[in-house]
Amino acid sequence: MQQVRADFPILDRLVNGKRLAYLDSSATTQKPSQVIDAISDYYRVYNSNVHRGAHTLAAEATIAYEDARTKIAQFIGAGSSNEVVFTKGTTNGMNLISYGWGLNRLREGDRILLTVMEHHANVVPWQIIAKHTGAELVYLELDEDYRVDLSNLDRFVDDRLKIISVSGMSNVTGTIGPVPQLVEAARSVGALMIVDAAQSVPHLPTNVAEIGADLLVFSAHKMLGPTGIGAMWGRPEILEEMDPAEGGGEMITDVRLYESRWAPVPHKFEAGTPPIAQAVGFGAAIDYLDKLGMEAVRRHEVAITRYALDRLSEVPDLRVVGPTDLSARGGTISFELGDIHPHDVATILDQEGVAVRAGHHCAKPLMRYLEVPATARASFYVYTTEEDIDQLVTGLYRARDLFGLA
Amino acid sequence: MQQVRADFPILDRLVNGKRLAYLDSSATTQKPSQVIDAISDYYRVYNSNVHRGAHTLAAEATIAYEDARTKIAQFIGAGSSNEVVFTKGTTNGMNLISYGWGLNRLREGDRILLTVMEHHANVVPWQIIAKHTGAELVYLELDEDYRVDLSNLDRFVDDRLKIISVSGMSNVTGTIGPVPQLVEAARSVGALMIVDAAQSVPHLPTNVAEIGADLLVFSAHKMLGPTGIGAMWGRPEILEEMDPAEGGGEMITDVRLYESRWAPVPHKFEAGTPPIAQAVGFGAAIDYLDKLGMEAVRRHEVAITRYALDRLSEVPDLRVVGPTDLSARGGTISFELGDIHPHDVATILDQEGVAVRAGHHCAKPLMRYLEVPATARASFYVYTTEEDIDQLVTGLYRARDLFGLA
Amino acid sequence: MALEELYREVILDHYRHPRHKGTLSNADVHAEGLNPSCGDEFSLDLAIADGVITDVATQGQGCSISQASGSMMADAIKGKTLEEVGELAHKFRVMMSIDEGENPVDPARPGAVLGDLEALQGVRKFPVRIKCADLPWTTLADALSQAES
Amino acid sequence: MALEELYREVILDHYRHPRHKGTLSNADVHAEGLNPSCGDEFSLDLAIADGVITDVATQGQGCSISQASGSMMADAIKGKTLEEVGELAHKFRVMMSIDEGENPVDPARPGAVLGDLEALQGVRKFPVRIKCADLPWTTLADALSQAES
Ligand SMILES: Cc1ncc(COP(=O)(O)O)c(C=O)c1O
Ligand SMILES: Cc1ncc(COP(=O)(O)O)c(C=O)c1O
Repeated sequence: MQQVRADFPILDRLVNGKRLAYLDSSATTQKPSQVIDAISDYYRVYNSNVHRGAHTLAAEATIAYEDARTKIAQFIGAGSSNEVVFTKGTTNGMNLISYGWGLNRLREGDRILLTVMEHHANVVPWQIIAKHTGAELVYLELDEDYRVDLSNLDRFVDDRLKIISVSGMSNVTGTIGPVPQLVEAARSVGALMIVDAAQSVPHLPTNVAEIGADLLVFSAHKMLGPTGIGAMWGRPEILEEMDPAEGGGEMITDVRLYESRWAPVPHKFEAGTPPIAQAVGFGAAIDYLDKLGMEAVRRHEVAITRYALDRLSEVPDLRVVGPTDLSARGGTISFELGDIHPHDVATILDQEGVAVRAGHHCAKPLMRYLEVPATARASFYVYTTEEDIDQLVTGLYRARDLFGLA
Repeated sequence: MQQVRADFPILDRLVNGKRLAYLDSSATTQKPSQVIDAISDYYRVYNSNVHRGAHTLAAEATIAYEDARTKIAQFIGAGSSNEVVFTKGTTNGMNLISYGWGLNRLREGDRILLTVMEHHANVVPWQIIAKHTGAELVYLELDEDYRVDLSNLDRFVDDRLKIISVSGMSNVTGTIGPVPQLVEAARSVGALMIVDAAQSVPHLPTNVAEIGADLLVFSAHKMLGPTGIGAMWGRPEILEEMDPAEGGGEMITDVRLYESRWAPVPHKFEAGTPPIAQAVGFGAAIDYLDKLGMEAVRRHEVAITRYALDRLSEVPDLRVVGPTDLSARGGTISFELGDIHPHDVATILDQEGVAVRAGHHCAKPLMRYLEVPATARASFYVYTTEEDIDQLVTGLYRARDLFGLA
Repeated sequence: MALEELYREVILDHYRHPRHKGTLSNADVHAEGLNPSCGDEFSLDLAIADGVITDVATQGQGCSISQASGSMMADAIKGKTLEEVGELAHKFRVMMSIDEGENPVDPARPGAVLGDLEALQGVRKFPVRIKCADLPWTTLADALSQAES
Repeated sequence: MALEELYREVILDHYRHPRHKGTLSNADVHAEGLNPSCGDEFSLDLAIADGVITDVATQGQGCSISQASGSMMADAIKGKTLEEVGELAHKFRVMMSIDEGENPVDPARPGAVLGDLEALQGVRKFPVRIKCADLPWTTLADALSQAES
């Protein structure tokens, strides 16, 4: 994958006078020229609103917008592009589900099963809907190797269980979520099965037909695409049944003064002018990943994660907060370095050109569960090289020096 | 404004072998290079997630994102950038309000006052919330010159009235909404006053302090900015009181397993990774409009609208569906041409390089009220010239010929 | 020029003077079609006896292409057996589609295969308008599937 | 080099050995501060008698800058009158801000104006970290406004 770096203009940049080692891909990934140019071309050549196509530009924009939907559908193995709804991102997708499915269906005492490793995007929407409906949240915990502990699962699998929602991959520990087991559990009691795929679709080959979940949400910006757009995939029957959360233009077939009729799926979920340029950019990102091949992406990440875990294990006082087993994790490594606070680690690394994130990573329940106030996190993608990791390790030794760790 | 055209790359394009006369700015506007380049630069140079700023790129992206907020605040005369919330667009903004204000506050029998000229974005969200809460919708009608008829207003102004929401400018007739009168009515009974400013902020100088409304929503893509982003302005007390519609990361100060605390305004309304590149592009669009000056923009549009109305009045069998008084309208002209269906008009114009829209313009209640199935619509912006209008008129004569109108 | 091919006189004639306009009091099936993206509407009443469409009435609102297509369709199906109508619909679909098989229309004998409907061939050069021409036919398909059940 | 100026030994010392750590059983005011963007926390107990801060206790969790700033602040305000504390806070604010007036610190006499707190000047080169140094001081301002009312 060495050669892909040339496609990413930002990687040529110096930061604080140093080569940029961008290790913050779980927060957002960098974009190849192919994506940046697709967006500019859209605005320069055929920008128009979609689906009201009375003129040539509108027809071109609509085709490009719908082509992007088709690319995404194929990328995740969906049966039809109608199963793909454009959203603002994973968070928006999860809220579309919590409102669109939960608000009218959940009742007092119903249960929503999550895990303690969930991102706030897969916690807070359920708290809001629980408050509106009287449903309650229940959580699975982790085992010693930071995997979801399923030994208590049975306790929650009964007719009160209406929704299971789990991360395909943790953005803190890198843990791959136990999706197959939870799909089975959901099936056994007819609960809705949702995957927060913000970190899994970008990093793991994904086939929704094989997964067997009901709904899956992810963000373009975490997979080489632009900010401002994401996708929600749903099984056709589920999308059919689900209420639209938002109302407005484009999502209706008829509006009368006091009532309206919704448009067919997927349009009923896409109220208002959609993120058109962003869909075009998302499509270009999918093309790019398709060309690399998701199997190759995963292989690259396993290799780079292995290298990183090896090199980090050399650093005294460094503790990795996440699974050691490469098959159970992705390329997101949270760690602590002695008594140096993660923010100080990040500041020092930044001076060395190394971009890592420090904090709670939008996973405060997990931080409390693990009893760490914060972690530093290095996260990888297709452009990450061993040189980036070496630069990270050099920076960590510099941090040790500055803080006088022997 | 002749010289601005050079800034818009798409205007050099040929459509069906003809010079492009883009007269669909109410649907979405074209973008100057300054905006397109600001977005590319963001991705090429400092793309990063915001507000979790442990490294240089994150700090740069956060500053640019918040700078855009400040520019927007100043552009509309807001007291502070904290009064500006980034949304996905007008539709999303209206839904944030209908859920965030309406869902927990409206009661059976409460009333929401709209007008028959509203866009679906200002109708359907209220229908949804009315269904959830038992509130009811009431409508103001239009007078013979297509202005909102206020003679019945008193009938609705009582203690059942909880919300008034009106378009600052119709996207069909071009009618400027009676915002000052409705603000007064809302004040008199303590109702919430909302302006759908999707068409007014782009075209009319706007000062929220003078308007006196509570909330105002608009879209970047209708004012030279990118798709995928908009803004909601709110009076500080209102934003403080309003519930966040969406839950997720970035909108909290703390998340525990069963409850969370919201972040201060405006962040509590911005769940998840925001449209960062789009905010940067939105800021560049504001810069561009600021340089032109909104007074000059309005003057240009009045002049071009006067010219267009004059030239259209020459075309036999052409009927304008909108106010004739230039001070009561903006540069959006809906019309019918004899018995030629608007879609046929649009197709014929498209062959002549003229991009107009045809249909219900996401305003079906208005179409029913006016008893027209659809209209053709030409809409203008800073780059519109008399040459565009002449090309439109030539195309309309061609349509007459093809349909054998004598 | 493409526009002249699109707006052929026969199309404008059907648009302005739609045949079989109205409703049937003795309709066996009724179907309604809507093109949400442009708002065009078309409704269809059929009287069917012994597998033959004995009467047709249509109503609609929309562009010249959708309304002319409906009027021509009504003309073409009246008095035909359901089987013949199925064939007709198939030929029409093939004629209108850009990549689905060979155009059944014989240029040497204009009108011989699909009658007035052949005038709609010009729509093929305007891909976004094909759905206009299709609207009456998708409504017909809906009506026929009701008739079957 | 900037990093050495940021992580001065005295800062690391306060970070690792925070002064006045704990809570006061006889606190007159209590305030808590949180930096939502990074999660740093700081809480402050003050005992105040006759306009003098007679005792201070702090607790916190966060980076070296925020915690050292809190420890140094606790040292600096204990035993001072509220007026003196106000002046101190003002000087600290001016020292940390990039554009608000002249730095009160006298380079010729290190420590003479703000004591250990002067070590935090290095933070000015790291704008995103200034809010870390500020956290204890915004918490203090909150506590003092409670004390007034
Ligand atoms: C008056 C009015 N309101 C609301 C909208 C909806 O805006 P958006 O599609 O950007 O959400 C539009 C434009 O489509 C409009 O013209
Ligand atoms: C696991 C997980 N879920 C959800 C999200 C939220 O995604 P977004 O911020 O794009 O809405 C993220 C990323 O921030 C994530 O890593």
